[in-house]
Amino acid sequence: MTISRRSFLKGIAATSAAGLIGPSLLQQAVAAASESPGQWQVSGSHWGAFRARVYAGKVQEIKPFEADSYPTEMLKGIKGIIYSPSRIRYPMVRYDWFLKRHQSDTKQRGDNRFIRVTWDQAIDMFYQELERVQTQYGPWALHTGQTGWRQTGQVHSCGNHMERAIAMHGYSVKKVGDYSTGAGQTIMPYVLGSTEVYAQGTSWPLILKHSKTIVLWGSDLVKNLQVGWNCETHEAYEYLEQLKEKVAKKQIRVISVDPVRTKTQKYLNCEQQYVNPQTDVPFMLGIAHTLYSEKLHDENFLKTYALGFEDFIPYVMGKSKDKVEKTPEWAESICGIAADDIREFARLLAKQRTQIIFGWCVQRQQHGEQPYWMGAVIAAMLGQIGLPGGGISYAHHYSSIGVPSTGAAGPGGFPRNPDNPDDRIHKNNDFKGYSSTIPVARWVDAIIEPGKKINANGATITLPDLKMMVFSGCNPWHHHQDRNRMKQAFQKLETVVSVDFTWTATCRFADIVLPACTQWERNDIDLYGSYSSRGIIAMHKLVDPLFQSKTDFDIFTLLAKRFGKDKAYTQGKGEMEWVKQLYDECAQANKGKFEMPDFATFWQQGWVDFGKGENWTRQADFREDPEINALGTPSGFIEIFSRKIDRYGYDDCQGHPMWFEKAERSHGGPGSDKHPIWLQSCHPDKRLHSQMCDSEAFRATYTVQGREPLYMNPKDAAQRGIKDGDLVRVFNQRGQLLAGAVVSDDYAPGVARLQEGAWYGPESEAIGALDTYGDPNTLTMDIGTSQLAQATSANTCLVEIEKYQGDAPAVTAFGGPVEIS
Amino acid sequence: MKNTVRRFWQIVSKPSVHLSFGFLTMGGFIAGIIFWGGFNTALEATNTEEFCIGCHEMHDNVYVELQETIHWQNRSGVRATCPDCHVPHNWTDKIARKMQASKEVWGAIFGTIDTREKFLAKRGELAQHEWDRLTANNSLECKNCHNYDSMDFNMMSERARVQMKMAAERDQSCIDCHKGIAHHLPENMNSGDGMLAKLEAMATSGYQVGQAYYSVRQLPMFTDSTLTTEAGQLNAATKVTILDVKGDAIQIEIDAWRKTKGFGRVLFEDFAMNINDGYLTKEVAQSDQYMQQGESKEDDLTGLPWQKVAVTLWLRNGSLTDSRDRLWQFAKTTYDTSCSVCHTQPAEAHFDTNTWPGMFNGMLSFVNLDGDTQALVLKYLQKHSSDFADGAH
Amino acid sequence: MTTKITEQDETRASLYWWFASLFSQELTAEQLKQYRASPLGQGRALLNALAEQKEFNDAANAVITALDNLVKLPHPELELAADFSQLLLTDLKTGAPPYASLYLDQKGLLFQQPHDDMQALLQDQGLRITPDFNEPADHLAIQLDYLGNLILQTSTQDPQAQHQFIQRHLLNWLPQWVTRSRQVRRNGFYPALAQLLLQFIEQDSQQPQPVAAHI
Amino acid sequence: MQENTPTSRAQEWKAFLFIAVVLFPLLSIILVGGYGFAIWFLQMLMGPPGHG
Repeated sequence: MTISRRSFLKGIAATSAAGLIGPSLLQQAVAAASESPGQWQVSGSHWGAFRARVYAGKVQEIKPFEADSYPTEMLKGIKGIIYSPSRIRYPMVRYDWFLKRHQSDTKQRGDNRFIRVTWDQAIDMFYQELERVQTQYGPWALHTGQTGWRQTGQVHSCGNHMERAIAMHGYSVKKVGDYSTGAGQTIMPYVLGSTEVYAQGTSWPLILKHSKTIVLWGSDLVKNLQVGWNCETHEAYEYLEQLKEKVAKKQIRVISVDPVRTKTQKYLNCEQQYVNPQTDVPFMLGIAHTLYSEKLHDENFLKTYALGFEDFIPYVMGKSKDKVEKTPEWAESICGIAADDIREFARLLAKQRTQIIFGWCVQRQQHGEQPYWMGAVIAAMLGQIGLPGGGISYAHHYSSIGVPSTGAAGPGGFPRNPDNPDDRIHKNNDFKGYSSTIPVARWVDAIIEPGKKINANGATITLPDLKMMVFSGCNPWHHHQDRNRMKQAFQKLETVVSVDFTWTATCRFADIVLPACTQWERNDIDLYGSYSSRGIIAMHKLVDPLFQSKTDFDIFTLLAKRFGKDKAYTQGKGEMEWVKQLYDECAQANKGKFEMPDFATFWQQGWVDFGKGENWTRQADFREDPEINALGTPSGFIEIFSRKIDRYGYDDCQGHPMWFEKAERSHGGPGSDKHPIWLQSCHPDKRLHSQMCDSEAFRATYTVQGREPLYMNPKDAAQRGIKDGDLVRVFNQRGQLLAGAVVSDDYAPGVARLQEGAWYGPESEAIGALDTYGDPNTLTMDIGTSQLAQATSANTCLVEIEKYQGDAPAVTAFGGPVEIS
Repeated sequence: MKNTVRRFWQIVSKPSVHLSFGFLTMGGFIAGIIFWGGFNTALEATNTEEFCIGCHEMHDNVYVELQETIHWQNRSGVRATCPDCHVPHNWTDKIARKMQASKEVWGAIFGTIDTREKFLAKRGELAQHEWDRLTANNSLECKNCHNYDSMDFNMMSERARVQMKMAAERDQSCIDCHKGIAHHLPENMNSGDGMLAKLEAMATSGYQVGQAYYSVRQLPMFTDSTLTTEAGQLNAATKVTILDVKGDAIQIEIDAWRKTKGFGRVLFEDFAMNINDGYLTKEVAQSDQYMQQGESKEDDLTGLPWQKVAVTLWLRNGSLTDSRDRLWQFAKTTYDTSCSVCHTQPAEAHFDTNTWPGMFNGMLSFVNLDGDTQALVLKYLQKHSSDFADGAH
Repeated sequence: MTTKITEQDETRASLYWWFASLFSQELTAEQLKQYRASPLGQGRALLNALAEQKEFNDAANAVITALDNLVKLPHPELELAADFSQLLLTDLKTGAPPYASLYLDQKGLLFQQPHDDMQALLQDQGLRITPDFNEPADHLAIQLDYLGNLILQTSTQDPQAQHQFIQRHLLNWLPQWVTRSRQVRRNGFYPALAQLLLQFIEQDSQQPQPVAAHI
Repeated sequence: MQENTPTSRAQEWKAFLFIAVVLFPLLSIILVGGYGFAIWFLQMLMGPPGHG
């Protein structure tokens, strides 16, 4: 067919109207060579490696990678990410901001009025705003530190790109900590001398061989091991399968301490020890009381490897200030476990080799430091720390931790920092008395109360007066707490920039929105197997960037070019040169240990396998020689009592682990008269945080009437006239949302679950608006865990639930199926 | 023979009878000129590349390697020949170097390095001689052509500019950083740009007794100069004072503190600061022979007793530097690049000295650092922590 | 082979292209002037002409009303651009993206079967989408642009081909899209235009003698 | 003894040539070489030449 553009409407008017018709959208094509039915190319993701069949410029099929024996079904959602109707297709600028720039009406944020602009315009505006903020205010007004789970790939790691480009322009406020493990990573260095939450754990084969009892303390291995920080291998499932057999044969006793029957418990078919939500510490104090009174604790171990037991035990025995003896009977009244059961449990722990495995949920609550610290105290009293299959771990559910590691070096990354830290366009490094680094979850506080001084980890933080924020691959409108408070805060920001591939709520509440492409529209390289360091995987570009999207590398090169630093930014190297360089450096680091083929061979073959790793026992070196292999604590020993924390003088985190009442607690605790149900917002089973929530067809496999499922107990449901599958309104004094009820015995009375990462879809931009999809952080509390960590307290949250009456508003969170009311 | 010599002496010890005064003076003068011309010509002949590569040892090894480098071929067509770099231009030093060449003649005759294997085995030692020489004369031969004052820093890449400016300020010796620029590095250093090689490259040589130096990496310590009985390990970037140099061994003193709980084997830089200086074997730690014990006090923050000690032990000669700043610079770069792969790395002064070990340990899982570099980076972080920074936070 | 192209067909093709242009790119301030009543712009003249047809009277007048409301605002072209973005460039939550796949495919994803079908059609005809307009082949504007060309190509010879295309590729999803676009908040011009397009296509495909003959 | 034997012209010539062509050049070389060696040995004790 030939393309024509004839003159217009000769029949109706004498005037020529050619100006009304734009240029043709079609053109003659060179006859394309007939393609083969497509090739199976290797790529990776947080959900695991896969092969994709690409044909006619489109990803047609996805199948798990042949070396992954336990692939997650979430791979089915990959295509839904690439071809999501929620993709950001063009650079966009919020309408009122386009008109008035930083003086725009910020109450309109979230009203979805945007103007399409060209890349040049968008980058110009981005750059001009950075200039303005640096000159008009200074580095204290710009916050760039917030980061999230980037798409995988070491070259295109989005946070690195954003931070490097902006650092080459000037300084900005940074963060410390993260939303997942804020309390844990702050307290554990005082106690066991490492963050623990991101440390390798004892290898599964050793646990399987030596442990007689395994306690899963709020840890849902089967659910959480599906995803990894790097490309996942799912090797841990092989060991979980063996564990299941051993449980069946009664060779290992596994007890899940949890108010909920977890996926892991059901998979292993193991026991559950129910505990009232947020009352793990009283339970553990009851255990400590039993161990001490029945002389089941290991005095030798405590004397050789720990400090401060003698300062702690009076608290347990009622000899300290509060004069309350922490007997099992005392614990029973709070944690809901019969005193005799507590004693029985304590004796069981002391009887044989016991491995205690903590999840992260118990530290994502108010005073989240305490259960972690108390867990370490129990482990020290049992005296098995450093023995294979004994002691305590805080991360066996994360990124293949516990899978024997090969010890091979993985590929590095695109540099996050400028090569020359002093060479910036704006050299002003004066934060005007504000802190240049803030605890990660306290930025909303900073916006609302700039200049306020808060305590954090022994220091005093002066919250900076933030005016501009830049997000890249980061969705705080999912991971931060208390949406309505966030709305209030965002009205005070002058400019918000968000770089993403999909219309997250963060993008909707931003002023400049830049479309990045997905990780499958670019070439990259990644470590395969996260902590197990199983191999290196080539991430082949499957299709070209869709619409006007660009790689993070290209976006920030464009920005750097605005201030003449693009060459310095890229070091004069392109995408593939970076991929190759990371590979070559990795090969060099592994030389003599692991032979790696040359880059071309690797790229063609798609991966390099380092084989199975070696077994390893956590803290075994410390146990063997506590002097030379001292822990990283101030004393080098396990600190049951921390003089250092004691000196800080905080009332909510003192010298040793203690029980503190929560701001809100179910089962008779504060606030339970008004909102009786505890809402847990744990990591989702079928997403990675908020990633993949936009994958339409896959989401439909778990939603209820198109909403996020709310899991609740049958009795609670019956009381409220709620049936399985009903639409429910979940609410408290902070907000309200719609969700679809799933009624199940797995949830104890007074316990409900909404998985975090559900996309926020408010009815309108107004404060208090009903969330139409079911984002639990519409309801959660935005307070720090304590003055020590100032971390997230998402799991301290009470709600009430009612059957939703009347016409339900359409889900507004995504470009979901059209719902016509 | 005896007679001939005596006769000769009789003749030369008396005034000349037949030869005129003018003739003798003139004759001696001319002979002198001819001799001196000849001498210099011969000297110059040994100072050419043809002469150097006359031996197959040089021709087949180092000469071939040179040809891969910028000192052989480049844009501007200026090249360096063997003597440009390896023979001092100063006359005295040149003559001394020529005499040293007697060793090379010996080697040529007896085939010390007449095969590639022998050469490679010996390369480390040979290279060390040149590095020592260049370290001592501050890379004079390099600087005959490359002058800090004539460098246009603006034409350098950003990375080079930073390093070069710093080097220029201190008139740093070129060889400190540019080992292996014209020939291959010795095999053990050729874990390429391996971290260990980079650390070793920072070591200076020619240690002065009574001076303080810093270890570039973790080093084994011994009880005496025979270096046979191990006494423990010195940590990276640890300050030591040299007491004696005996050939391959140097005697050092470490001023440190230790906790007296347990055997007191671990040495720390300062009281109540867990900045590791190294550790001792149980025997050494328990013996008075190697250490002088000083004051004792209790650390209030942990309740542990500490004791000041001065430990005297032996090290193998090498791997010390006089500039800890150079180590810190390397550690900082490593920290900024390696530790930012996963997330923004906390500022050095974000934590205090005793918090850093715990934080650092938790970050190591995805970082490709060997033990030496880990130890160095940790020490760097501790020494730049909030305890040492002004107005941290 | 040259086909004699009737004046009607040329008009029809041009009208489809006109719609394609309006749904592929925002109007510039200059272009928007063409739609003002005074001085009478070409676009306005066209809309007036369409409004005189009884089949399009309501729809065309709705477009005209929307325009009249719009020009009263301080930044009409920006308001229009924001309308355009909201309706066509964001997602199904806020707007009504003009892709057949979203309305026809069960999975609710982009680049599904309707895209593949259009792509195959273009390929058969030796065509491709211009690189400046990096959109999937089932984008409304691409379908309309193609239809305009199809009309000129087949003209009177094979009206069946045009009819088929309209039925198989456009009318199977346009009604849904138009309904969806009407639900979008704070938007007047484009939903009205979508309605006008739908009515035009419906008329065009019903009548053996194409409607444009009357214009 | 030949102590007082007068020297012949030929003998003086021979002696002169020996000194000028053989002996003194040789001595010079030994001297310079010795100096070189001396410096070298000194360097072995005091370290390689520094920079002024």
